[in-house]
Amino acid sequence: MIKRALIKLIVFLALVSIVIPLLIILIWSFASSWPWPYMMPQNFSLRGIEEFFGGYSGAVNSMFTSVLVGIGTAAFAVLISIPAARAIKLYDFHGKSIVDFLLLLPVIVPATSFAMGIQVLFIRTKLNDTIFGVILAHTIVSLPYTVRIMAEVVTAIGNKYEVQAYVLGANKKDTLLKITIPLLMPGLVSAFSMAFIISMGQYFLTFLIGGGAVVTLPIRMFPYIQSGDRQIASMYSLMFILITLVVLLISDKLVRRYYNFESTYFFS
Amino acid sequence: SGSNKKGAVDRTDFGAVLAAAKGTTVNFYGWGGSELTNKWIDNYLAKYVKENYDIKINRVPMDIDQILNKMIGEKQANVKKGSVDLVWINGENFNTAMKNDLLFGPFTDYLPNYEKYVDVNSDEVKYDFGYEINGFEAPYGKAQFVFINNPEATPQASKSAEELLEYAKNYKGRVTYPAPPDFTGSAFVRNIIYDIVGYDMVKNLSADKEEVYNAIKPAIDYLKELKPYLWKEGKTYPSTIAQLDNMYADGEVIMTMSYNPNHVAAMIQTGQFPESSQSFIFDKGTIGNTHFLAIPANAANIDGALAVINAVLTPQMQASKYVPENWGDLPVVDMNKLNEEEKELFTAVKIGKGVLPPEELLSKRVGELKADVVPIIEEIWQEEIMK
Amino acid sequence: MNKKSLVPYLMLMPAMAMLAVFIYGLFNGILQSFGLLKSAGLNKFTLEYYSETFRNGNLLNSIKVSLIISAVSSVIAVILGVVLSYLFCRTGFVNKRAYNIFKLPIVIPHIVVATLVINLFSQSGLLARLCNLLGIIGSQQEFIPMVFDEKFKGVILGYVWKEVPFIVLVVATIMSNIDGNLGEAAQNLGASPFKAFIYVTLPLCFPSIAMVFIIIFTYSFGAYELPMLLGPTFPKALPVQAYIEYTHPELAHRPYAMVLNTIMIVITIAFAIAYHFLIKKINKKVEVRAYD
Amino acid sequence: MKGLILMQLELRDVTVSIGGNTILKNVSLEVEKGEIICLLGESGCGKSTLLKTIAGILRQDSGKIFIEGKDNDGVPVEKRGTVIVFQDLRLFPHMNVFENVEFGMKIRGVPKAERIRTVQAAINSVGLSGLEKRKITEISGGQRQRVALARAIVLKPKLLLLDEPFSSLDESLKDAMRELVLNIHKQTGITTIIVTHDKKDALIMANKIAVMKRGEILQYGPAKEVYENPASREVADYFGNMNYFKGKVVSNTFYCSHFKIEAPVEDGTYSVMIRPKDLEITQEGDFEIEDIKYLGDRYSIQIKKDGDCFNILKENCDNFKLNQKVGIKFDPSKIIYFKEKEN
Amino acid sequence: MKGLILMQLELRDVTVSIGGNTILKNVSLEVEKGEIICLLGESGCGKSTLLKTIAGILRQDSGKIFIEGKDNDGVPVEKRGTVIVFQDLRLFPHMNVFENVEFGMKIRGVPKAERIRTVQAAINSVGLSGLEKRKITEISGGQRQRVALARAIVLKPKLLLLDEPFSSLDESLKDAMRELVLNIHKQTGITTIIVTHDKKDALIMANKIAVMKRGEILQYGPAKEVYENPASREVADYFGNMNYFKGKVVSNTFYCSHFKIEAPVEDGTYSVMIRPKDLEITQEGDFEIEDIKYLGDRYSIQIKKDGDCFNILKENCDNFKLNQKVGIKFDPSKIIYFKEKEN
Ligand SMILES: Nc1ncnc2c1ncn2[C@@H]1O[C@H](COP(=O)(O)OP(=O)(O)OP(=O)(O)O)[C@@H](O)[C@H]1O
Ligand SMILES: Nc1ncnc2c1ncn2[C@@H]1O[C@H](COP(=O)(O)OP(=O)(O)OP(=O)(O)O)[C@@H](O)[C@H]1O
Ligand SMILES: [Mg+2]
Ligand SMILES: [Mg+2]
Repeated sequence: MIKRALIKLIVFLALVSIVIPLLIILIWSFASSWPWPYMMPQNFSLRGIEEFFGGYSGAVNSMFTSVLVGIGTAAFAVLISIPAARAIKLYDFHGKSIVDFLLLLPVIVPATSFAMGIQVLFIRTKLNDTIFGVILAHTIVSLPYTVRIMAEVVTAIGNKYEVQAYVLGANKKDTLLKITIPLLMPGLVSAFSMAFIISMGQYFLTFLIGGGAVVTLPIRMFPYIQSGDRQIASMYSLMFILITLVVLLISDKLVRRYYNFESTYFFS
Repeated sequence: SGSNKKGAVDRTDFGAVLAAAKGTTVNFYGWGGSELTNKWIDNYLAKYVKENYDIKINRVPMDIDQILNKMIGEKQANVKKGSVDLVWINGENFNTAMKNDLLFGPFTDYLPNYEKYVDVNSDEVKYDFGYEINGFEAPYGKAQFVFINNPEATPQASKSAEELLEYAKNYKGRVTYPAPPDFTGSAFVRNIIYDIVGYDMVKNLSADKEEVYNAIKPAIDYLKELKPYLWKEGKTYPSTIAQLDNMYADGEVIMTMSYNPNHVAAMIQTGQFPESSQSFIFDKGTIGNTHFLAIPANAANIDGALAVINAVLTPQMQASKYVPENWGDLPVVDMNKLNEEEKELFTAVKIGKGVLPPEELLSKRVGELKADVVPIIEEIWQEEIMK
Repeated sequence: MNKKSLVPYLMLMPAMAMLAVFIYGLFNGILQSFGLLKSAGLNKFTLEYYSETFRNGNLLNSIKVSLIISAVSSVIAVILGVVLSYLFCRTGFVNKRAYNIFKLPIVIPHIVVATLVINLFSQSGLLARLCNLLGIIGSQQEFIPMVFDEKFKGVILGYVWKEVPFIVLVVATIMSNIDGNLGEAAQNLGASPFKAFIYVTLPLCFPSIAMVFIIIFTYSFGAYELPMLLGPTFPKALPVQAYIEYTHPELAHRPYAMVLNTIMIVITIAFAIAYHFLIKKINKKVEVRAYD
Repeated sequence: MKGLILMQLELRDVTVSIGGNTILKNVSLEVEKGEIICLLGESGCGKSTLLKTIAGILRQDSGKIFIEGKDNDGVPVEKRGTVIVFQDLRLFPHMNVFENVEFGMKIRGVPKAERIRTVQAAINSVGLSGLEKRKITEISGGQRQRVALARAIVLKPKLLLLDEPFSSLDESLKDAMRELVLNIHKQTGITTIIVTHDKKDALIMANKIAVMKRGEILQYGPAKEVYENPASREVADYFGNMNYFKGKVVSNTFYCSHFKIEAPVEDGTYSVMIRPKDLEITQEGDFEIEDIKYLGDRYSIQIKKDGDCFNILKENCDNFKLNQKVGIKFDPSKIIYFKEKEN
Repeated sequence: MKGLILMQLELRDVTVSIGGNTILKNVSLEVEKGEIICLLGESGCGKSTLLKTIAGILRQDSGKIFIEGKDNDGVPVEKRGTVIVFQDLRLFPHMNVFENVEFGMKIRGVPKAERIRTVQAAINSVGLSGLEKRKITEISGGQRQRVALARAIVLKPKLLLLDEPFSSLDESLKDAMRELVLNIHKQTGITTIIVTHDKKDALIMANKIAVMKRGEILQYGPAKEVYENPASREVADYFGNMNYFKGKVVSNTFYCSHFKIEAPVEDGTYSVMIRPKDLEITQEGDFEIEDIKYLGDRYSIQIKKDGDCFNILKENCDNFKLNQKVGIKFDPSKIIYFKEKEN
């Protein structure tokens, strides 16, 4: 009994240690001064709201840019990952283990190292300063995650349902649309969510590749965090978290309307 | 961005420039860490150029070293139409940009307002951290280093480095400064050097480490003496001025500093600093500088950029920039060149809470060092003080 | 399954194209570290930049600091993550709604994490205030410095906060499958729940745990945000140093940044290769899927 | 009697529910030391649940479980001395054959020398010597089954619980495994409960059979008794397709549309059950042969009259042909009366 | 003959290898229209591989496959007109019962009205009406089996291939499913190949049986013939434990240690096979009863002499007891001679 209580306590503490910092962000978003040694802010203001929604700062535009880039990245990464994951899990070929290893690289090697080397190539190919270029770069760093998630789902369902569809007379296209995609859906949503989260959070890569033409939320937020304007930085963080969650929830709900499945990686 | 055909515009005719600039967007890159500054650009400058020239400003918040980096990257890749049209710059960074042929110019002669409102012969307009400008930059605003504390909490306002040392001893562990190369921290160190060894002893130093070291040795000794009384016994320093500001706001330290004399007003207004915060400067004066606007050599919309700079130099813009609630940046226009009506714009501005009057500031204003000496001082600080 | 079929290669094409860009970036950076940077007027192969970087005593210090940060934070995060995963599975917490709260940190970018850490753990942070309120400390100075300190406590805390949920997300799912099934079998053979965990569940989760470990380890080794925003003035973590060198306005200075980058690339890839071989060995033992 | 024999296992009114559904309802069961018990019942009736409850993996809502006379309430899984061999085996994929079998002893801290001896003996006894070092993925289904069995028996449990141990095996492998379990039982005398849905398993191996349906034990008794004297139609049906004749008994005579016969039961409505092998056909009558199926060593014949179908098992049927008219005949002592509710 | 009857399916020397291993070796097989063929053989002998090759899921290395006389080389899976029902069913988890059954017709673009009619009829015929809207996870194993069957038959394939369709079912459900398949076959006449390892399935349902071992067909012929006249011990053994007496035939007399008997075969070393049900025991003799097992409707008796064990199946064994001395008796016409290699 004591043990159970102890376990409960630990779980509770874990939750608290997640929630408290987030709560502080929420409070700071509306606090104008919160000096030592007070446990609560002494003054509140709507400066954060004004900055974000006042219309002049471009924050709302940035939010849309971020979401656009995030969704683009996620869609792109997922599309690339499906065949890649299937190739790795359902086929036997020479160099499989090398491919497996290479696909892990973008998460292993610091994104900054890669970004610094890639910048000139992107400028030369005119991909720099374009949304597409940013999406491309984000896709590269998301791939290890999306491929791995898709690989897990592919392993779980194998290709037996597809063979079944062929047996029942379905051609490649029908099988892909009516069997493969629906069955991969939970994994697709998970991979999509993961890529979206990764894209949303990119600062350095966006900044190098997007220059100033693609001003995402982190690009707008970073100077405030650096300059230590806690209220505005917190408001940006808050909105960042909210918009990320909203997009994830909407995409999940949308997909669930058409395909029913039990659970995904990010939502349970 | 720009739709103008390069070379087709006769820039000596500002009307042609404006015509070419009409309907375009100017990508204005610069530091974006201050809500006030950003707001002024977004709400005043952008509005002004939209209404008067039909130009849109796209403000891109980015640190200057990153902007230069981007420009260098573009140059590396031989990009003809770059993404930066207008850049907020000064000092060492200007020097770097010039050395790498990154800037367009000379262009100040194209601007009607430059000749009309600016004292083109003053050192502060001809030189930027000791470098000749030669028309590659137009002044944007002026800044001056100030200290900030709260006289209600700690009455003493140090009038010199010596007094500052006493002050630190009295409030052990509650005074510090940002570690160079933070811009403000670096300026603090230079101020100490000026105060200890005198501006004249250092203003003509060349970029030779040995020479610099010998010249500033007494100041280094002073900083070493100060160190044990600082926050965390000087084992570590805030890495940015922002961090120091927040520590001051939270009461963790009792003194902060700024390269913007109006900073304190803004912080009081947003409620971050205590109401009774007050700026102060040394009797021997503090460093002042001018910040500038420049146009990259590969800018896609040079005409638009010229138009925006011209707008910045109008008394209306300079005055609205001077209003503490808007930004509080010191104007670069020459009061003597203004008519009464225009002068009235400035005199009507009420200086903010805790800000020193402009007369006091301007009377105790010392010039900047040569830009290439600054990194050497920072290096010496790293080696002597930090380790 | 024909080994010679072209089909898998075609399916991998898009991903490989992406990887090619990635690898191009790496090589480009590495070339620059050897002084091959045409636009800066450098086109002679030289080891100059390396020798100079190594001569400057700071490098080894930076590498050490970075390794310590990533090793300590990753080990703590993995231990905490695995323990929490276990507890979450045991209590059925993974299936509760509140579990979703635990996934939130995954969404939060590192730069925001930095502000969280300052808000909570700096000497004027909430924790210090709480200690003050409770009379544990009398002034801010008495609070153990956790942010901007030479031990990188704040940086480590930040990483742990962000990484533990990631580990839990990956491990708990796998663990609850194994624990419910084989764990039951082990208990039934006389193992206490703890022993069942140690002998059965843990070894079977090991590949996934190793996987997340290598991801977070290399990530925290190479990321500059947290050490830059929360680290001390000196010593500087390797990626921070690289970042500073990179943003040096002189183009001719670029190779120095690339030397540091190359060092980071070499170290992380070395870890990845070690991991790859280790995991291959383990995978041979644990073919959970093939068996199911 | 009850109090005198020490029961190895006793369940008293055990009720178990999972997720709000009551899966087992007031199950009582007594097992003597050394017995083999078979649990029969259709899929989903709660057989596995019962085993898991005995092993302590699930907890009963009410009722008591005694093992060797000791109340096992609150005793955790690992301390009960019961071992389940799960239907899906649950061999540890990260251990080889030897390590799997060794696992339980290692956990118990048995000294290495003794461990190796016992494990090797067990592996030999299930006929797997030579495969000790094989990974689980490298052995066949039947071999895995035997590893699971060996893993359990080395622990000399007080109770061995086997959950459908032969369900996924070939007929011949099944025979061999049955022999193996019986042999091991002969050697060790471990009290064993086997879940199965094959009546052959039950009849060959069990001392007693318990037939379950919807979470309840319908009948529990010696194997032959349960098979030959099923307490209800439900129990009888579990052992295969039976023939039922519905009719009435009036003063010791059973009347139905096909025959009448002396009946040693009280008056009422009855179904009379005759097993296919106990029903014989004669050359004359008004039943028609609907179908003859060759089963290899027997024939299954289906006859029909007035819409009623009956099955007959015969060793040979040289004298009968499809659509032939036949009569029926049976030994009255082989029939079973089930009383029906009057309508 | 061969040329005259149109074969529904003809395999000629089909060889298949997977991952370098030859799984099927020169398999030839002819199936007439409307026949039911059962493929028997131990686990891993290549039964599933054969079905997959016929369906085009695997490609043969050499040999030809003709369906309705047409060479199917290069014809993709979906155009062969063959449908497999896999052992693991592979019902689409994201579709309900109706949608699963409908899938193939929808793909073929059958008009909606006709589709609904056909699908509903199929669902009714497998006894699932009312469950159309259920998700696959919401129906029982036996019901799933029937959905899979319905899904296949609505397509009226030229060849229906069933891979161990009843292996995981209860005995009673198995009987019901067998009936169902036979009924459907009666209605549709679809040529059907069934993989199974239950001889009962084969004998009840098949027109012809093919017994496979290690990728080869050992014997192919009418069900009863294969069962009663196995071509080799291997085939015979597949149908259960047989009794073998090893001995010699010298001038039409078979001598072995237990008996001698007139033999209609040439001289040589032989194993004589007698089925357990054909071996009878008598009250006198020098065999000893080792074991008696009650199988419900029969008894299995094991007798022993000089270390040789034999099995006997008897309807009842009231007159025999354990350890009793007995003799044996059999009908010489029921025995089968297998020639052994001389040593
Ligand atoms: N975790 C669970 N949650 C809810 N219901 C369950 C759970 N596990 C089992 N059940 C239900 O309990 C009943 C009994 O399950 P159990 O596994 O004991 O059946 P069984 O007799 O072993 O059947 P089978 O022969 O198919 O193995 C079933 O109706 C099943 O649906
Ligand atoms: N993908 C594969 N790679 C290598 N070998 C395989 C593969 N699939 C099957 N085999 C081998 O081919 C042989 C025949 O397999 P198949 O599935 O046809 O057997 P089966 O007769 O259907 O057996 P079962 O009754 O167990 O289903 C087996 O020995 C098996 O190990
Ligand atoms: Mg069960
Ligand atoms: Mg098979």
